[in-house]
Amino acid sequence: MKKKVKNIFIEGPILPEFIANSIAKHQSKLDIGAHDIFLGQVRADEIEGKRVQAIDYSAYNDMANEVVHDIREAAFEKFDLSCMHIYHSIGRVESGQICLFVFVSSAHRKMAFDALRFIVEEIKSKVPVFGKEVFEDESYTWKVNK
Amino acid sequence: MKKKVKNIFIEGPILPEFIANSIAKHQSKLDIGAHDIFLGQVRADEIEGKRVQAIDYSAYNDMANEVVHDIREAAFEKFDLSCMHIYHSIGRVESGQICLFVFVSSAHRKMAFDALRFIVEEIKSKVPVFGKEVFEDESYTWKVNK
Amino acid sequence: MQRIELLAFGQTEEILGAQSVTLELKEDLIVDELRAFLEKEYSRLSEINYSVALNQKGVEGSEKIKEGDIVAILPPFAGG
Amino acid sequence: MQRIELLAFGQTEEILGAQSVTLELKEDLIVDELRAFLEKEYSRLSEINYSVALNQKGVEGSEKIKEGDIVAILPPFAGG
Repeated sequence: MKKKVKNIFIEGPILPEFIANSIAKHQSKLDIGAHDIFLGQVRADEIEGKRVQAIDYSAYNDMANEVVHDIREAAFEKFDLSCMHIYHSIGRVESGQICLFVFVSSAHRKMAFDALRFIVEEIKSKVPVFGKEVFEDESYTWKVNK
Repeated sequence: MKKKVKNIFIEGPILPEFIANSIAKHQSKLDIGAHDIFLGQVRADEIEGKRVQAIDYSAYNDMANEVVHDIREAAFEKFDLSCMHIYHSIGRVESGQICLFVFVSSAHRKMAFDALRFIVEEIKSKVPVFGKEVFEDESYTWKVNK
Repeated sequence: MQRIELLAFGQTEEILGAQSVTLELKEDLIVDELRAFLEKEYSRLSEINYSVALNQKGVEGSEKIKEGDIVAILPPFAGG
Repeated sequence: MQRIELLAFGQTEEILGAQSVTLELKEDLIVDELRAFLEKEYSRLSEINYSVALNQKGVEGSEKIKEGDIVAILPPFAGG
């Protein structure tokens, strides 16, 4: 039976309190020895003389959730993990705020390190999330992942 | 001039709120694009039929802080990082609680991933921190890092 | 002929001027033919590196499009 | 002869029965000689994989110990 596809999207920025909460929930899991967390933060890049004020994220939601579901399954297959959580912002996220939160937990650190890196690279390259980099004067450009 | 040696030690467990606070403080750093965080959590391992209830950490504090200082300098030398924070518990940490918090930030994810791994491995192998694994019946054994 | 519902997002939505358009296309159309058709209709599309998804999966140019497929044109990904 | 202050931690502290002991040792002693001396006095030390630090730096067995050095015997590390 196929597992339920989760919704990864959170409206607006991902708050530090949300992350703290997520960490706290793992304190009852007594087989975990290592957590590894990746946070993507919006940079105030300067592009042709203008500074990025925010990124306005949109997505092909259904496909994005399906793709993340597949990444999750692949990661659980490849790595010996206790837990995995993936969240991405949708809508406007100001520079300095967090837009991506990936959280893996394992008995030992090696698995956590390897898994986190795999998942983040997969998300960056395969998940249909789109970003409009909005400048201070509200003009914009479209972001492209490298 | 040599930079000031910081104190990495926190009495008791490292709390999720402390981590959230640390993340929040970085929202004013607009050149950061990627944060990578490692958390060590005390496992309730079973050793010869008894379950670990807590680890009681002690350290050669002055040397530990010096060694971490050197690891920090080496990491800043090797990797292009914006920020780096390292905290370790001292005293009793119950299973499920966090005893190590390493936090690196960079413009791009690759540097953050590479640096975090380097720092965590260095800490595990070089920093004179000692752990008494205390069982439910208050008997204990001495922990050895692999 | 077959009727195709085409979804667009972000920059492709901006170029099409709509979140979705309905197209009348020949049967057994392959993805590369769809791309050529779209780039003629919406010339700015040829300037961006967009990809095509059928039923929420990224596909190659040789894939056939069938009646009832959900077709999406996706601008470059920018997640994270 | 020289007087050395020896620090112990965790399991080495437990074996010595003290956080620090003062030893009267010959001059120009090297670390390996200190280890042999300690393992004779405290036989349980030879059962654990302890290391020696001089002035807060880990050192090899051939290193000389000088009057005034801070000498520490460190049980296996367990950080993280």
